[in-house]
Amino acid sequence: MKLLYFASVREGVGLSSEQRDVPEDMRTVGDLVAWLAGQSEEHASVLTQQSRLRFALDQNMVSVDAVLGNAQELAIFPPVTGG
Amino acid sequence: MKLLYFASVREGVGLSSEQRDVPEDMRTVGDLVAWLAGQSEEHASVLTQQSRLRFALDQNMVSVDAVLGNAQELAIFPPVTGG
Amino acid sequence: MRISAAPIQPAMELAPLAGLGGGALSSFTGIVRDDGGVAAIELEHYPGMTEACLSSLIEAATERWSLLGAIVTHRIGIVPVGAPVVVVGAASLHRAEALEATAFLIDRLKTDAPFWKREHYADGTAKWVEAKASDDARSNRWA
Amino acid sequence: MRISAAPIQPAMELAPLAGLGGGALSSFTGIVRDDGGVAAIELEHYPGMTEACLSSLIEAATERWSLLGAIVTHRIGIVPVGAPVVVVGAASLHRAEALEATAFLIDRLKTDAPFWKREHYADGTAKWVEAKASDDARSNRWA
Repeated sequence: MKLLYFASVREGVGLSSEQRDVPEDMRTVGDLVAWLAGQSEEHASVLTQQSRLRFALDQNMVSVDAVLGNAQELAIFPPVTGG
Repeated sequence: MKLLYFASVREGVGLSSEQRDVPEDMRTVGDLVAWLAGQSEEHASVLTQQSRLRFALDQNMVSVDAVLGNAQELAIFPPVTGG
Repeated sequence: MRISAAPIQPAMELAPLAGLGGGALSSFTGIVRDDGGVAAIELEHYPGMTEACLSSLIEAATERWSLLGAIVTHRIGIVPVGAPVVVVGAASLHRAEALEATAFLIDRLKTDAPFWKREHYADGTAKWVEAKASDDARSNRWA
Repeated sequence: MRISAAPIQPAMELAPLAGLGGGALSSFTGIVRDDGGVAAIELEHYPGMTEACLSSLIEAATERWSLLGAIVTHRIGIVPVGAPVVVVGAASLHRAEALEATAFLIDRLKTDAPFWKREHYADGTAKWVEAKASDDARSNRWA
């Protein structure tokens, strides 16, 4: 699965994107983010507090309990601040 | 007293302004407009239906029952349509 | 506040609001509508009262919202279809104030400022525009 | 809908809305605020999703109000204090629609569009801007 990181999340993880094979038993966005947080100290530094994060699945904003299904792309970022 | 007419009222009266000595017993705007309506056929043609008119006394919008007091200038016109 | 017998350019009227250090600039431009054969409108006004009225609208907006500045510019005379009749604008630190003040200024101008519009048609006839009850309703929202 | 890495001029972005035959053109411009030593902001975005999101905001506005047209233009990259970050505009026959659609577009853009702002200070430091709860509240008014 393609993972994208933006703004402070990108800086914390130290990557703007990565491709990862995701375990079969990951059902929701929250499951996947919790698993990602265990992949490195850098991931943990910004992915642990899920309530401070926002998510887009295949470029649509979703909540943390959204089902991954066949999505190809998950983006993880802080609340948006455009305009 | 100086009387000013605008838009369709100006066209009906046939004057944009006139100076008139006003009888002492005119108390309100409505009294004065009723008296003016009796001054000529042209005045009558547009000043009879007071509910279709709007008024400014010394350049402040007022209602038909406003007291004339020492005002120097009365403007009579249809509802405004700027913007 | 400006009353102009010459064509107005919204961007030029709004330019002074852009440099006030605020984060928000809101504006409304009223344009002569191509409405059933109208070729141009003609705007009559009440000199003296018009200026006082527009100034007091800006003052009222500035008292009601925290604004860095506000402008109202209104055409008089003959204005062809497609040309601006009025430009109102407001600048503020945050957007809510500028957006609301802009709506207030144009809504109140429509019912309070002594302007009268006559439509000139392509066939040479002309007709005074009637005031709309919906304008009174919108203006009264701010009372 | 346009995302621009180069400076934007509100009047040029709004020009296409002025010629649609409507009587009302409303707009909002967001400007980089001179806020406690900020020299510039830097805007990051999510390419692809940003364009889709802004297009769907315009579509939502057009379904909700009777509009002749609407535009959203947003800067990315480094934007200095005093320069426009975003311009939204709406054109309609009558003013209520353009005014409301403009407020809707900027309120929703603030909470829905994937942009992130970093403030750069005169002393060389930088800080990510925090989202505001008041933006969520304003956006939810349109739900």
